[in-house]
Amino acid sequence: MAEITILEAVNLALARALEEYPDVVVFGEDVGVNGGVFRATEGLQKQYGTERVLDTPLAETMIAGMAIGMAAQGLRPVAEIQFMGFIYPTIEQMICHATRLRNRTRGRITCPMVLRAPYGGGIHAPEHHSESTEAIFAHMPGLRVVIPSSPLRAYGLLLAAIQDPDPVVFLEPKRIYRMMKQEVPDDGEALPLDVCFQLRDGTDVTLVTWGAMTHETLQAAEQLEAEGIGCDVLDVATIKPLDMETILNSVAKTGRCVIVHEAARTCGVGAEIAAQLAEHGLLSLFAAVQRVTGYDTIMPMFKLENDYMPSTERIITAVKKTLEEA
Amino acid sequence: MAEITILEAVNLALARALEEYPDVVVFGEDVGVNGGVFRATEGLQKQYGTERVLDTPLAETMIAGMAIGMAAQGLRPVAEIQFMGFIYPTIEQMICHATRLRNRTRGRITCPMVLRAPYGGGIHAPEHHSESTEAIFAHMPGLRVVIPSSPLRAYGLLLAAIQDPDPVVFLEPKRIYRMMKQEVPDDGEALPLDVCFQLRDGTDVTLVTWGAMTHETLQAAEQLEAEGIGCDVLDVATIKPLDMETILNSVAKTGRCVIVHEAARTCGVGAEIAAQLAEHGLLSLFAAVQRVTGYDTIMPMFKLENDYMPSTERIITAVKKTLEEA
Amino acid sequence: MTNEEKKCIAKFEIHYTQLLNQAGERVGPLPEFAASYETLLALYRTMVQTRTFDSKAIALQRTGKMGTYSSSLGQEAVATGIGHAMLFEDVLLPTYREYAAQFQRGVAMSEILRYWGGDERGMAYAEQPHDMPITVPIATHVPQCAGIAYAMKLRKEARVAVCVLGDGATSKGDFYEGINLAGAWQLPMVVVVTNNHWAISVPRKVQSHAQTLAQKAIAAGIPGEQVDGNDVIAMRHVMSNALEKARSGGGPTLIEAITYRMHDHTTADDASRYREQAIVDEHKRLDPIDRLRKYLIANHNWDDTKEQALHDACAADVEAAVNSYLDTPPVPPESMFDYLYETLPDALQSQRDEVERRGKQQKGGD
Amino acid sequence: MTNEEKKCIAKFEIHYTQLLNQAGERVGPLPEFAASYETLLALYRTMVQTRTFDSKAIALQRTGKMGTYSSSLGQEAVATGIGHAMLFEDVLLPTYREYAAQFQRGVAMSEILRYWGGDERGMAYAEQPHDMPITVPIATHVPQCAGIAYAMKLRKEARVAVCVLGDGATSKGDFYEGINLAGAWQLPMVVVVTNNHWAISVPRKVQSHAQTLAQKAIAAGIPGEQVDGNDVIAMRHVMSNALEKARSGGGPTLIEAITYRMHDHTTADDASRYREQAIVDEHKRLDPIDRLRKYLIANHNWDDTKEQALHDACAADVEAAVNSYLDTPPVPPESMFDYLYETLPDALQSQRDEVERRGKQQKGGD
Ligand SMILES: Cc1ncc(C[n+]2csc(CCOP(=O)(O)OP(=O)(O)O)c2C)c(N)n1
Ligand SMILES: Cc1ncc(C[n+]2csc(CCOP(=O)(O)OP(=O)(O)O)c2C)c(N)n1
Ligand SMILES: [Mg+2]
Ligand SMILES: [Mg+2]
Repeated sequence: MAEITILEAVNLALARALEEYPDVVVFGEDVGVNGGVFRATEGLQKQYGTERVLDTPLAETMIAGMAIGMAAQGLRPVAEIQFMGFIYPTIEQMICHATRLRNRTRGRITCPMVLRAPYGGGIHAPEHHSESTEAIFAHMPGLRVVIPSSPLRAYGLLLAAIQDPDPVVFLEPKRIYRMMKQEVPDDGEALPLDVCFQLRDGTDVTLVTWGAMTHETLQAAEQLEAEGIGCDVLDVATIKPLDMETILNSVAKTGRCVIVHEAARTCGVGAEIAAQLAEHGLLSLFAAVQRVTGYDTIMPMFKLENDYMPSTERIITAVKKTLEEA
Repeated sequence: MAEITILEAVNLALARALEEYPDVVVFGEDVGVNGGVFRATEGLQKQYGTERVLDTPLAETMIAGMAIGMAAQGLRPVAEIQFMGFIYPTIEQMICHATRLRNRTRGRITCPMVLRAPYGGGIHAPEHHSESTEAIFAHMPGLRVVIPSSPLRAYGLLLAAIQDPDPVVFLEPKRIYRMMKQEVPDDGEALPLDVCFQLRDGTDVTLVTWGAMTHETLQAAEQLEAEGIGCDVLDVATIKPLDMETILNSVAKTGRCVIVHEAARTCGVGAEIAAQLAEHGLLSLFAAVQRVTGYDTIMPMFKLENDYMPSTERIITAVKKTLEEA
Repeated sequence: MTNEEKKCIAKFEIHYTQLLNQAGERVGPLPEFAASYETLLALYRTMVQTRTFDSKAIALQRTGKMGTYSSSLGQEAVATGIGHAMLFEDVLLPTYREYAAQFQRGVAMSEILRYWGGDERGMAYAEQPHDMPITVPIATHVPQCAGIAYAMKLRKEARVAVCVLGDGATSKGDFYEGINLAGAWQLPMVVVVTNNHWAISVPRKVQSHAQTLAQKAIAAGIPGEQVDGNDVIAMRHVMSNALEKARSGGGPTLIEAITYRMHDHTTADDASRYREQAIVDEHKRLDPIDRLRKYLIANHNWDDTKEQALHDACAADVEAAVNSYLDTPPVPPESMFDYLYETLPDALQSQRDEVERRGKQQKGGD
Repeated sequence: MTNEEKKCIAKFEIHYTQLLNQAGERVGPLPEFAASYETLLALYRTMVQTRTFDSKAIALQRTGKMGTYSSSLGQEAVATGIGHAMLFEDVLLPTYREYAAQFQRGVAMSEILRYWGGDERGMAYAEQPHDMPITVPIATHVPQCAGIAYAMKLRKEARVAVCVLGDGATSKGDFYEGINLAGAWQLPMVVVVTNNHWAISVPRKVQSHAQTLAQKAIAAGIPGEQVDGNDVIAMRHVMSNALEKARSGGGPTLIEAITYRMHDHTTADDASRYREQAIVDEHKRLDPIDRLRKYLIANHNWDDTKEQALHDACAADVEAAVNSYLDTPPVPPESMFDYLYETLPDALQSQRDEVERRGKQQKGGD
């Protein structure tokens, strides 16, 4: 079995879903002949036809709205938003309808749709192409928000998102799209949408992260290991709903926690995790929870993007700070 | 001087701003002849003419976009979104442009606009008329988010928002629009946009809240006082940027904190405050911070809205819980 | 250089259909269905029933037994024509004034009352599996309609998706994005714009400088036409043609139905603040029910006895619906968690427990 | 009932203007400005300069000295005509292909390079106070343009707001909302749709079933027309007329300029994946620069010497801009906080301090 990237794993999961479920429809801007600007949908139109893999007009509100309509009719739409920076026109549809259709109709009409978008910075892209605004979606009741950080998880979580009977926003960390390779058996097996994944075992401090930041976080953990500091690294993966149990168990073990995310700090998902740790884990905590995040500034254009995004160094500094305390 | 309601204070501040600043323009759906569906703009078109007080076509994206254009040209647009449930189409404009114009042009072009919207539940309104999604805006770098909770603060904070050289989302707690009256001198004096307001002094527990929830929170404080429990009640008022200093000082005094908001709990603004308390106030805290919030469900239609929204009783229970601990 | 020197590269026309004038007289040949007394009676009955329902609903709101309600007074012919022309397997995406269409499609009057009574169960539509519930956020249902129509097209079903929206709604971008997609993908879809002259207090002319709303279709490259929305025969006819065209693969149509909102925007509104009663009264002369009644009297021996019997029957139906509404068992508070996801996530269990516990305590305490 | 039996209530036509054909020959009477050699030369120079800039920018990207860049190759006449027709006090809202207009309006080539070099200072536009920076989120600038136009109208200024967008952009709702407002409020505003046949890989016909994009104006009740966007004289002419109309209170116009995107969408794109080179080559025959050159040769003694001198001058200008770009002093990391608000809120001070401290450490460490 060949090793594949996250991007290829996304492609593989989409192909698998198109193959297995006749109700799956894949669409968005440039997803057809072009195979998506990152090639996530490469070859799918050729394989599954222009009726199931479609280029849409350039209109994100419409993309979300039509996905909802399709889902209401029992299709399983998988819509692509080209970059997370262009996802905002979908918000009205997502918060007013996708998340509410089942509730509003007491289960008569459901909305099994997936909205995919590459997200995050670090690829020297133009303005608006480096957004990490997952917290906006994490605040919406009725939604699932899922972020893979490895080829295996990209495959398994995307299949899970497509199989899920409710709406899922699926954010793909584009900086690591091609960064690592793994053997990914194309077995059609979904991964669970309600658990964090433990990436590394350690007893001194818990590092909680997701998306491309798993990369910096694992690097930090490795460097810290060399200094004799053992890190428990958790990839939250499904940031809504949150699997706090796993996080709390880890913190019960380590007594210390650093949360790492790329998004702006204020009202980011890290705040929710930190708040719940303070609520339920106060007795286990030996030190204040640290958040290493993007700043509360506009994501700068690429000359400064590395100054904005959490670095291995910033994570290590935060870990050491929690170790100094108490 | 007659006593006036929050709604009348909003109207008074708008009139004052129209009077004082020739650049102020007020617009939105039904704000003209009709004076707004809540009458916040009543009489303004008659007084200041159809060129400065305008009914727009029904299109929220356009309302936000045109406000940005006007602001870029040095006007001071004050746009109304009829209900917060219809504010979502403005998000792309707000997050991509209003908040970024100054930064992107290195100060060459600025965006002194105000986006007003009534928000919150409790008035037995139809679907989508009871939203509290301020956290979405609180996550946007470059924005200010302001919520008054009394006639005096409605007047002073709205004037401040209009005077502010940067974009402000101004959310009006419609449930208490007409609930209380105060004498409000029409002196054109703005209140500061960077402080919490202390509504009640106490040493046993800090209650942090904003908007209509100040009402339940003050009621709870009063009942608790009768039981000998003294509450320090803070109205955050400007939820972005946050005045954590005042909150931390209060918690340093009381050692206990309950945060109350109407919005869904997960990734609400309460999470950010709780996270910062855990980061910076850990040593002062005798008990875990409690959040009393709306649930992580769709805001139910009005038969159940009271079961959704924090009640005086729920606040009291939470306060007692923090007092039991440690 | 004047226009004459430029090359004309595209031409468009917008047409208008009226079959009965306001006196109830034929102004053109009537379509086949209008020869059937049963059909005309069905149309008439739906309009009368809807109006009977309407005034009862307003009364319920006024007496504190229901929340805000949006009246369809004066506009009954539009939704009646739509509902009558559609097949059951089609899908309707209504706003909050298409009761007449919803009733014909199996939605119970008691469900509509429950909805305005602040209860999600009013959108469960026991007898209507596919239709979307009332859409409150303006125009958001147009792209959804396109998605539904695409599902039908993909599955090669002979079904049509129909969405209805107001004149004000045509200003919103998603209306345009939806009709543009309908054109681009040639979807089996009919979009009806109910031009009732008002969007709350904002008159039609403030919405757009376009002289008709039907011409908005030209932007999407689809046919657009206008119809007298107070002439139920014309409405039913134009709607049928559009449905047939869509059903047989002919693509989408936009229909602008001209009518008038006779009541306040909703019971929360006070239209006297922004419009003259005299103008409203003038529009009374165009009333759709009066018009069909005149035609029935002149052509089908309709008389006061039949009229009275019909009104009595409608009143009885409405009465039954109101009783059913008022007898609705209370909704358990914890149900707010039960339709959020197919399976409640663990993360929400404790919140649900809290609400359930409190609900039981309060019940116990009563 | 056939259409003939329906009443026609509105008629529309869309016109097309071309003044020079692809051989550079007059196909109609030329407007007055075209009699001036200086004017034609200015237009020609801008197009050549923009193209010279373009190939240099692509080279900078290819050699790792700049980020992603969007080429305007083949489309230079559109923005040249726009920029030349506008007055300095007007306001331009461009996308990412209107360099020719921006250069004429005082934006430095080095600023555009800085922008694509990932530096906000590339939008500070030292010599251009009012124009909006390049807009990346498609069509979002159309409602902004309406707001700007309203400010002008309110202040009774004889200014016009101009926004430019692509064929793909016409599918987005805010485009429609913006032009609808322009019509409703009769704003001094011109909207130019640069139809370059492609939106990344998506061909124009996938965007809309409308046979022209100009006819989208009909939905807004405003005039819409088409122009040969590779004919800079026609472009300048049609643009001037629209500006004059807007400036004198005559309201907005939508102009669809037909051109062709000769390069990849951006340097991050590979157009060979989705379009045949043969079709691209065919469009080469329509090149706007070649066309005006032929006209200049035939009518104004333009020759190779002059051509070479012009190219040399443009190359020198571009060279200077590139040097200025490459010499740009580094941007301090903490500057990401300095233009967020007029005054940095206290809440952000510690974040700024952290970034500044780290920046100094790194510098110290180098
Ligand atoms: C997106 C959005 N904005 C605002 C509102 C508030 N609102 C409800 S109805 C209405 C007017 C709608 O007018 P029209 O489309 O003509 O429909 P009508 O009420 O006349 O049937 C407005 C502004 C809303 N429901 N949704
Ligand atoms: C709202 C939004 N969606 C998607 C994109 C990504 N994107 C950038 S350019 C482009 C195509 C634009 O096509 P068109 O409007 O024809 O302009 P052109 O590039 O041809 O000049 C797309 C989809 C974007 N920038 N903004
Ligand atoms: Mg209307
Ligand atoms: Mg294009």
